Amino acid sequence: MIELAPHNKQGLAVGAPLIAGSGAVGFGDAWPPGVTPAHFGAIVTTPISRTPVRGAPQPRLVELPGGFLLTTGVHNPGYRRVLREHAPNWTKLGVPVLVALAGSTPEDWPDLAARLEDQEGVAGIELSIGETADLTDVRATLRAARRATTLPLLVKLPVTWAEPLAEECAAAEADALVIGIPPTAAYPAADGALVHGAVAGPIALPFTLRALRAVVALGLGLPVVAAGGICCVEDARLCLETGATAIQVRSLLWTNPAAVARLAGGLEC
Amino acid sequence: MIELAPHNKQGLAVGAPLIAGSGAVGFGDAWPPGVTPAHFGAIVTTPISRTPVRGAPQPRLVELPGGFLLTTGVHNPGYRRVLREHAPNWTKLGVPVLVALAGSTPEDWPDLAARLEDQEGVAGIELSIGETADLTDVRATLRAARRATTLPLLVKLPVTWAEPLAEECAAAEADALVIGIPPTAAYPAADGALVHGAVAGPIALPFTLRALRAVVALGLGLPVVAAGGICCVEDARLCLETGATAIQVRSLLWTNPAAVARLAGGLEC
Amino acid sequence: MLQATAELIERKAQGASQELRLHAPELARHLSPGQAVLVRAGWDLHPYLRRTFYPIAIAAETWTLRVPPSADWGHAWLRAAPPGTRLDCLGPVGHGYAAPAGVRHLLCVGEGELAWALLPAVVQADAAGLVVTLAAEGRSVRDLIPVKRLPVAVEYRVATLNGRAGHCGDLTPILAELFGWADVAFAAGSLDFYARLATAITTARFGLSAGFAQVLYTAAPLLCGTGACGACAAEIAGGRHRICRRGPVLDLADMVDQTLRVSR
Amino acid sequence: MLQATAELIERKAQGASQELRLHAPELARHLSPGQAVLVRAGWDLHPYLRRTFYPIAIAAETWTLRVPPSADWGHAWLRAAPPGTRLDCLGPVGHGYAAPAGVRHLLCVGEGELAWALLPAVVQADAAGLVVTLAAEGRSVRDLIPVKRLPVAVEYRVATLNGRAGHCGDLTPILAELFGWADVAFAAGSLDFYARLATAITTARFGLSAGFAQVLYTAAPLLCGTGACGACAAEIAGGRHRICRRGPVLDLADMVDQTLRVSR
Ligand SMILES: Cc1cc2nc3c(=O)[nH]c(=O)nc-3n(C[C@H](O)[C@H](O)[C@H](O)COP(=O)(O)OP(=O)(O)OC[C@H]3O[C@@H](n4cnc5c(N)ncnc54)[C@H](O)[C@@H]3O)c2cc1C
Ligand SMILES: Cc1cc2nc3c(=O)[nH]c(=O)nc-3n(C[C@H](O)[C@H](O)[C@H](O)COP(=O)(O)OP(=O)(O)OC[C@H]3O[C@@H](n4cnc5c(N)ncnc54)[C@H](O)[C@@H]3O)c2cc1C
Ligand SMILES: Cc1cc2nc3c(=O)[nH]c(=O)nc-3n(C[C@H](O)[C@H](O)[C@H](O)COP(=O)(O)O)c2cc1C
Ligand SMILES: Cc1cc2nc3c(=O)[nH]c(=O)nc-3n(C[C@H](O)[C@H](O)[C@H](O)COP(=O)(O)O)c2cc1C
Ligand code: FES
Ligand code: FES
Repeated sequence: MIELAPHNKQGLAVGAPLIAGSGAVGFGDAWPPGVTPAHFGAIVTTPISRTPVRGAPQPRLVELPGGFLLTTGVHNPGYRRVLREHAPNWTKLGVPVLVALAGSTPEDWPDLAARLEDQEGVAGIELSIGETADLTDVRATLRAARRATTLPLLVKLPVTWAEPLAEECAAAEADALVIGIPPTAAYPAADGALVHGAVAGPIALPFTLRALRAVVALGLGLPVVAAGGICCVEDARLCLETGATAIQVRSLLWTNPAAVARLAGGLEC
Repeated sequence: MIELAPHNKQGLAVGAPLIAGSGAVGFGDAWPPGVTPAHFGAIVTTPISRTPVRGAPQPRLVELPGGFLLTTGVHNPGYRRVLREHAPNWTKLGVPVLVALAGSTPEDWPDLAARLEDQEGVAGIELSIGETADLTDVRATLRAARRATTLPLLVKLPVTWAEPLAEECAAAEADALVIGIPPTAAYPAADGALVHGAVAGPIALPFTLRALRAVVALGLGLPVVAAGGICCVEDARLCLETGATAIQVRSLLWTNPAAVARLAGGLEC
Repeated sequence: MLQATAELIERKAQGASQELRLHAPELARHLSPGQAVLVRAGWDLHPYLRRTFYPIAIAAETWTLRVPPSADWGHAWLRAAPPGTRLDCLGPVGHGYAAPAGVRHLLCVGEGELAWALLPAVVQADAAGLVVTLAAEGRSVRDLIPVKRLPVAVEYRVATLNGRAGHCGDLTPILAELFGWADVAFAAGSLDFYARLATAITTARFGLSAGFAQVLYTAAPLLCGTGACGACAAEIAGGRHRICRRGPVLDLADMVDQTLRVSR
Repeated sequence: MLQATAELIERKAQGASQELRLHAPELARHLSPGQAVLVRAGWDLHPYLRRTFYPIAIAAETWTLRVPPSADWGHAWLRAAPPGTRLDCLGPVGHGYAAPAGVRHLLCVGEGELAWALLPAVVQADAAGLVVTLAAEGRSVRDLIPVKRLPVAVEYRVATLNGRAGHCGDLTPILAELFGWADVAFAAGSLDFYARLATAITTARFGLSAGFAQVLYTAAPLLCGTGACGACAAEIAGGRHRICRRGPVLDLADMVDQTLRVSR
């Protein structure tokens, strides 16, 4: 077992270093062919908000050299419906489920964290900080979220300024870091409209690696989970050798489900 | 003619919107086959520092999906030798030459800018701000550089936080902005050593576009030059339509010189 | 949904397009007319995203995709792939089309290149004994499915902008007649095309009721095909819904208000 | 340097490698032994960087490159390219090798795959009437240039780790003899190999003087080939210099202190 929340009373022990990143399997209800909960040490849900969010209009997706941009605008049915419709299933998956909270409404984190506190089937919470967030705001929000829950708290950081944020997370007693959210870009879709969002796919890995190495070098004593652009066993090994405790994959489940089983198998020892 | 420094007494009129970005043709001494000064409205030198810099050891280059990372560590022979050996050639090129100053030693900018003030063959100066620079430092450095020279001053900004920096540049009376320096990444070379640097090649364009649009939207009244990942006429047009006054190309000169002539031809009207 | 390897067993130029017949028994068995297949084009991870195809023929052990003459890198790779190439496929995505039981007259209506996606439904309905009319419009004859590709019993009505074949212009003048005759309809085209259909149906049938016209929704890109990624969300039936779950075959009545903004 | 299109006119498997003969008259005319050619592999901008090759044969209108059996995507594309493929080439890069005038005995020394890059120099020196010895080491016979690829007058000395051909082990035991005999030497191999050569030369000739041994420097990547990008900078001759400008053929005497850290 790998402990992802060593300083948390409750802890977050996972049976494998491979984690299905935020939204990779939706709310645990969208499994690609051949991919099962048994491939993962944990899964992270699509980010939820307090109220339902319609999300972004089309175009939402555009391909880039080496990857793509996708923006959903935190499209989600709101926490009430998610908990009603999906949480009953989480206890049956046989793998810890972490609930991601939408980065666009950090003011709702304490309230949502408190509501998840006693929800059966919730093993932890993943927060994510925007590339353009204000450091002072982040400090306050993280502390409020921490006070609101005893659940393991993972914080996903934008790779472009992960280092100062990582120190804030440690100070705020977050349990683990996820590195991270790739840099934001914009590219025209077929109709000419610009799609905005973080880059994804193989293109993301070099950004992940830079930030991962920098954050690991800070020696904060928190487990660091690598995310972004991991597509094969070699990519995963590189992250683990650079100091990651676990890794998240996401778009790989969408573009090549068969590669997920190979990756999971390749990380078993 | 396109005016790149409309608020500068001296001005910086260029005959074409295509600029050879920093180091694309070295110090105006490294021309790829078929590429000539006539293809460009201006050229920017490799960044120079006050004293010679040996630069980074190998590995310096690694390929990425859609591009590459290259780090030279501001390898340059120092301004004295550059001016002695190369400046006499600049007046003969028939195209304005902008001298780039190394971003790693901003404390030397005022001194270097003053020395370039009366140098024949120097049409302007390009400064560049690091991804990790401190905003307060940048403010002071830019003002000092501005006081030190009446030459047109272009400032190249990291795309990851171009907006606040652009406002600082306007306040410091810079003449034009270059958007920008792509996000920093790290990736292992063949020998396993990580190469650190800004991404380059087609992969850079979506980052350029996002920042370009955001900076143009600020309406600062300064010309904005697009740089990073421009590989063909369509890319260039996209940048011009997004509000760029001119564009810089760099790695295209290295990877496909023939495409430069096509690009220059395609932008003539 | 399956992830299956399909072997390219035959390639045929059809105008500037290429038709690729693929051997993939299990996938072919699961495919219904109108469902999508996501095909990896290229080697390894280049390009990273799959290309979406709506099969133009479905047989017992094979299915056929049509690669348009686009500049897309993935399409270029597929047009150049030699027989024997093994293609990694993900599909079928979403719900397909089947004419409801008891129906007698099926009208299929297609616009340009997308009309090809109607072929499996045409063939299947004809084989099931329905009376089928296919109506298609294109800029010129080259845009239309050749008549020899249709089952003999199928009536074929066409319109071309230059008038070289069928009506001169688009199908609008004959839509009222066609929709008056049909028990149900299945269409493939652009959103503008669907808006015209909706208006024509409302006129011909004094309203557009649910269940009458099904359409293939191709305007949103498919990425995961499972509902996880959110790439395919579009305005239908009073919300922003995932096409890979509710579509790609949708009831036209669910689209008029939000998607097409026409009244019915 | 030129940017030229080269047409692939012949491909030959040679072990697990592929040899591609390219028709490119102007480029072939400008090429000297040891110079590099940067070849675009793939379509459009994928992959973005060129692959570097040191020709293994140079003729009047053609030159030949050897693609190793690597997993590299660009190499894979080149190994699969059919005859008729037009390759975009940039070259020649840097300075090549020519034996100085008046020299009689040329020793060429190669390690593994890189020994192939010596072939044009061997052929050229033989044609010019020099007495040429080629010495090569490899793990096994498969790593060595087959003797039939050499001009008949060339003496061939080999060493293999398994002893199946020539000396068992590496060339070290016979290097003193070879370097004693040679007037000049040209080598291709790893930096470790060059360090061994430098030591052997110092022993055999009581020192390593400038002008005696030239080596092909392949340890730094080439990107622009013109001196602009700085990708190729390496420690030689008391500084960090651009290999595309000073090399890729360098004087071994310029490398011993900084690059190889051996004394002479
Ligand atoms: C490619 C892509 C990746 C995405 N990844 C994620 C993700 O990992 N998790 C997720 O929840 N959503 C994610 N989203 C959704 C995304 O977060 C929202 O669309 C986004 O937050 C909208 O805001 P923004 O991008 O303008 O700025 P953001 O930088 O995200 O922030 C929005 C606002 O919230 C403030 N803010 C952000 N974080 C904090 C904080 N910690 N404390 C105080 N204030 C804060 C910011 O200052 C800003 O005013 C992603 C979207 C895309 C397109
Ligand atoms: C891919 C790549 C792209 C590069 N692009 C450029 C370029 O466009 N221009 C260039 O000159 N060099 C460039 N370089 C060289 C690069 O700037 C130096 O290697 C780099 O500055 C070294 O420092 P750094 O990356 O650690 O941090 P940087 O962020 O560059 O800064 C180094 C130090 O200077 C401080 N600093 C930076 N800018 C300012 C400022 N305006 N005011 C006050 N303090 C400042 C920072 O806070 C930091 O302490 C590039 C290098 C690579 C690898
Ligand atoms: C469309 C899109 C939406 C994303 N949404 C989320 C999200 O909701 N929560 C989250 O933690 N990360 C989100 N990310 C970031 C991913 O988890 C991951 O960092 C990024 O996609 C690269 O990883 P991948 O290549 O495995 O997909 C999103 C990325 C994309 C492209
Ligand atoms: C190795 C390397 C060094 C760079 N050095 C400089 C530099 O010295 N000055 C500068 O203005 N930009 C520098 N950049 C940034 C480029 O000008 C440009 O933003 C980036 O390479 C992407 O553009 P391209 O695809 O046209 O090369 C550098 C980029 C790379 C990859
Ligand atoms: S394609 Fe991913 S949600 Fe529909
Ligand atoms: S290859 Fe660019 S400087 Fe040598």
